[in-house]
Amino acid sequence: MNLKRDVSTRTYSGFALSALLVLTILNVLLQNVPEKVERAGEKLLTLNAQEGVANAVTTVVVFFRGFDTLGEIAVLFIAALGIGLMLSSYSIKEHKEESNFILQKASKLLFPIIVLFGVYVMIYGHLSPGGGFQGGVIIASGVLLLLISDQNFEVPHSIISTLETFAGISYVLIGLIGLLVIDNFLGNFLPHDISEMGMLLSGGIIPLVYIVVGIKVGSEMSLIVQHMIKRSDDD
Amino acid sequence: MSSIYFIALPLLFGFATPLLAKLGKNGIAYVSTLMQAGLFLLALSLLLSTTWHVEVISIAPPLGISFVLNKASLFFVLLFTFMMMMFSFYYLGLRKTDPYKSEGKFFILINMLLAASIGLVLSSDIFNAYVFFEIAGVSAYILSAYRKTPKALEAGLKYLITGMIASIFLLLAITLIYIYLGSLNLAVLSQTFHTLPYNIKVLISLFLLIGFGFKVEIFPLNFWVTDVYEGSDSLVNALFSGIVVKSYLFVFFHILYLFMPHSEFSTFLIILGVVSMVVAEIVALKQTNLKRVFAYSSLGQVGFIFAVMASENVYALTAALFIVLAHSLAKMMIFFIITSIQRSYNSVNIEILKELNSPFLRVMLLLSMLSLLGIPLLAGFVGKFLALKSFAVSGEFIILAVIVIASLIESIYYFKITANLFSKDTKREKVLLTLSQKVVFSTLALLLIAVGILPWLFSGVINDAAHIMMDNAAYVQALMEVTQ
Amino acid sequence: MTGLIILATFIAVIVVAFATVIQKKLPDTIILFMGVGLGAVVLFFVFQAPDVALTEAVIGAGISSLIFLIALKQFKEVV
Amino acid sequence: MIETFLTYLNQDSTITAIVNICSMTLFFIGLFGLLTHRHILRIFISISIMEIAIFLFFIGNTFNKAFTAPLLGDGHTEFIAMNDPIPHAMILTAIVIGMAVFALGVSFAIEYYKLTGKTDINDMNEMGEL
Repeated sequence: MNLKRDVSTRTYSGFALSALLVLTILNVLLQNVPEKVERAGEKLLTLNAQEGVANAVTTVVVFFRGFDTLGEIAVLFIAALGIGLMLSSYSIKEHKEESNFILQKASKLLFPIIVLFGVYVMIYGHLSPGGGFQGGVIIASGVLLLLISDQNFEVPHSIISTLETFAGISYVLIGLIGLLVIDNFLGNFLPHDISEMGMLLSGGIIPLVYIVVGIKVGSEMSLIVQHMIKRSDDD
Repeated sequence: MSSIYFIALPLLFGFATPLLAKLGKNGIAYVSTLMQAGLFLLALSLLLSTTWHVEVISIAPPLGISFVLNKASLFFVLLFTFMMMMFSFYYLGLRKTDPYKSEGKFFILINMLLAASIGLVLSSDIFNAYVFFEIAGVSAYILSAYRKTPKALEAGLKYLITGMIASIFLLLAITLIYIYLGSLNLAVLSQTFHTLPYNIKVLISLFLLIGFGFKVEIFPLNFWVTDVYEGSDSLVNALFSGIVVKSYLFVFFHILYLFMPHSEFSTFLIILGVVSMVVAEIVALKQTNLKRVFAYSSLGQVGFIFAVMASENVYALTAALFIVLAHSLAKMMIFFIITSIQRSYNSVNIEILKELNSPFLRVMLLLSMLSLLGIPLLAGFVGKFLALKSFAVSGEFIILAVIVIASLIESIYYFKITANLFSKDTKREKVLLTLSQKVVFSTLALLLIAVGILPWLFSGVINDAAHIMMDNAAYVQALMEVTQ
Repeated sequence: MTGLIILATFIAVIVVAFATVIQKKLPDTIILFMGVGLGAVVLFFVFQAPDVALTEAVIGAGISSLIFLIALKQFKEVV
Repeated sequence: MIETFLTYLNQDSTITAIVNICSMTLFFIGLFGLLTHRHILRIFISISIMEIAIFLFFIGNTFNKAFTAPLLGDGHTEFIAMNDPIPHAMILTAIVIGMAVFALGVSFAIEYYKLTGKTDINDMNEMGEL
């Protein structure tokens, strides 16, 4: 009884508190419509053509705000490490029951197609929507499919983590090479001609960095998914 | 000379750790320590030459991200690299059976934490600061939960949930800033922020206060701090209290000074800081767990620093930087001492000090507590004296009185600890200390004494830092002058 | 037309989100949360942000819901 | 009648108002869930909804319906009359970071549940009082 009253008090007070905060915010926002300001993004759009990349978001993510992306994959890297630390200490039991034969074969058939699509999204990141993050996560979802359909499947841990390490190192090294060559960390030191815009080999380091990001994200997400699934099959 | 190395090298080290782990169990620890020592020496060498250095990433400001190294941020970079170096030296002396020993993962986390703390201090782009905020946050959550005991996991969960809420409000503030001002660069924002309508200004400052308030451990938002300190290992607490909080404090006040110089909110912030100091000191009286006692003492000190920094004048800021220095040194030492005691006696209760069999540690603990209290001839005195003087000069006697009363309360529980420390109970076996740990303790103690006796040795650097931190025009000029 | 699409999708997202928050059964909550993510994907497309939409589709609505579902298997007393 | 309603909805100021009101309602729902629920997974889901609300708020507020996506192709050969790419890049970063932190939080919660059997954050009191 007491507990029930507690719950309803919390509901009402939570409702009132959050409504108060949000109504205040809304009131302020609706009263002050933003004036037309010249945004930094508009200036970046005019500068974008110099890099020879058709997708402006990719240029901003990988080049103009490249350090954000470096920090972002650092967050993902640390989180993957933490998840591995949390969920890896349990022994993985042998599984008695095999999953359906058709399911196994079909998912094995589907896996290369998913990986192909992921790689496409990754490599065409500077030409069309998509890029390293999306492509990497798509590849990881293919791995997830294999893990769900076949209990005995395991991601080759050492290969994947070596791949991840090399991707991480090469991202920072690309930045440092830029610092040495044109005195600008993460600067675009490879040729990036405007005339080549729209071609697969355009944009200098930008597609290169996005592929590195894709490899890193894909391997990290695969490891995260593997830890989660294996851990949950545990008992 | 480039300031990017302070961030890029720890990041590179973190990414490369799985490869470096093949060097053997201790190899990675030595490499990491060497790198941190190298960064510290680099920072020391920059002390002689650098005035302003803007490192451009990809594209010149105000459009792109850039890192600003001046006397103010250099002071913090020096502090962080030095603290991290001390931490690594202490770590090298841990026994082989220690749960943190021979773990490559631990080095990834502490180096990422170092990179993120330095990045927060150097970055001149508010969204980039958010990314570093998250890196520091995530590595701190994992460090909290590292031992996977129920207590540690609970600390990690509490830290993570509050950190998530903080980052949501910070993100909301950043989106509002971009919608209304169209830029993310701190220099541009400092010129345009005052043109905002008053309501929007209040809203953005409120969200920034909530976002950073969780992290700088200010009064209504610091309910989680002591649980996190108790749950996580005292080795890790040394990092939290010595490095992480300091970088958040710097960023918060850096943004405050740039956006709203001499704002109408400063009285409010001073009161907030003083209240959180008083509350923390009063609650600390009841505690019997050493980690909790010093967590509350940390809250009190941070509240004090917050109040002093919020009064926005150069003298107060000089005082605040002295307190930051003294507090980092003393707190790191105290948490190392607690770690040593805990590793030997497997307890962190206040009673265990009665049986502490190590004259060296007893003297060190006493020294650092006296410094925290602000006894003359020790580091804590300089900052406290200057801070009280600056409050007296500006005529805020109520705040001055409250701070003095809070310090008196603080002295009560330090006295309680000291009484335990020098009781004549039967002692246990000796606490084992390796050479490198003794070197760390002696270095920290020497610095505490040196800052106390010879404050003029440090006051040059700190004065410059305080002047430059308040100098908005120079910051804007330095960022605007840069061209690709 | 854009305005109508935005309004309609937003209302749908809000309804699903509200259902997510008040739903008693945890598995249903997670499925509904997936629905919120999908609504957000549509809105990002309308807002001319294909990159964000793709990211939200694979990460926000895809992987993170799956992570929640996998985690749910761990909690035996499903509320 | 319907025509006038549609043109009214299509005005830029109306769209901004819709975005503001609706995304803040979504934010309110998330905040309400955060303050009301005590199950750890529900708290994560509520925080997720708050995040999505902020993403929609930001993208919706910086969006101009007369402009195209910041992307060349289909006849666009110059970077003019395009939507601002910076918010897109920022939200991309924020989505990935948010997902990483959630996955980490969920793994903490799983481990904590395995050790103590608790999922309610009100019961999380391994530590001392006050």
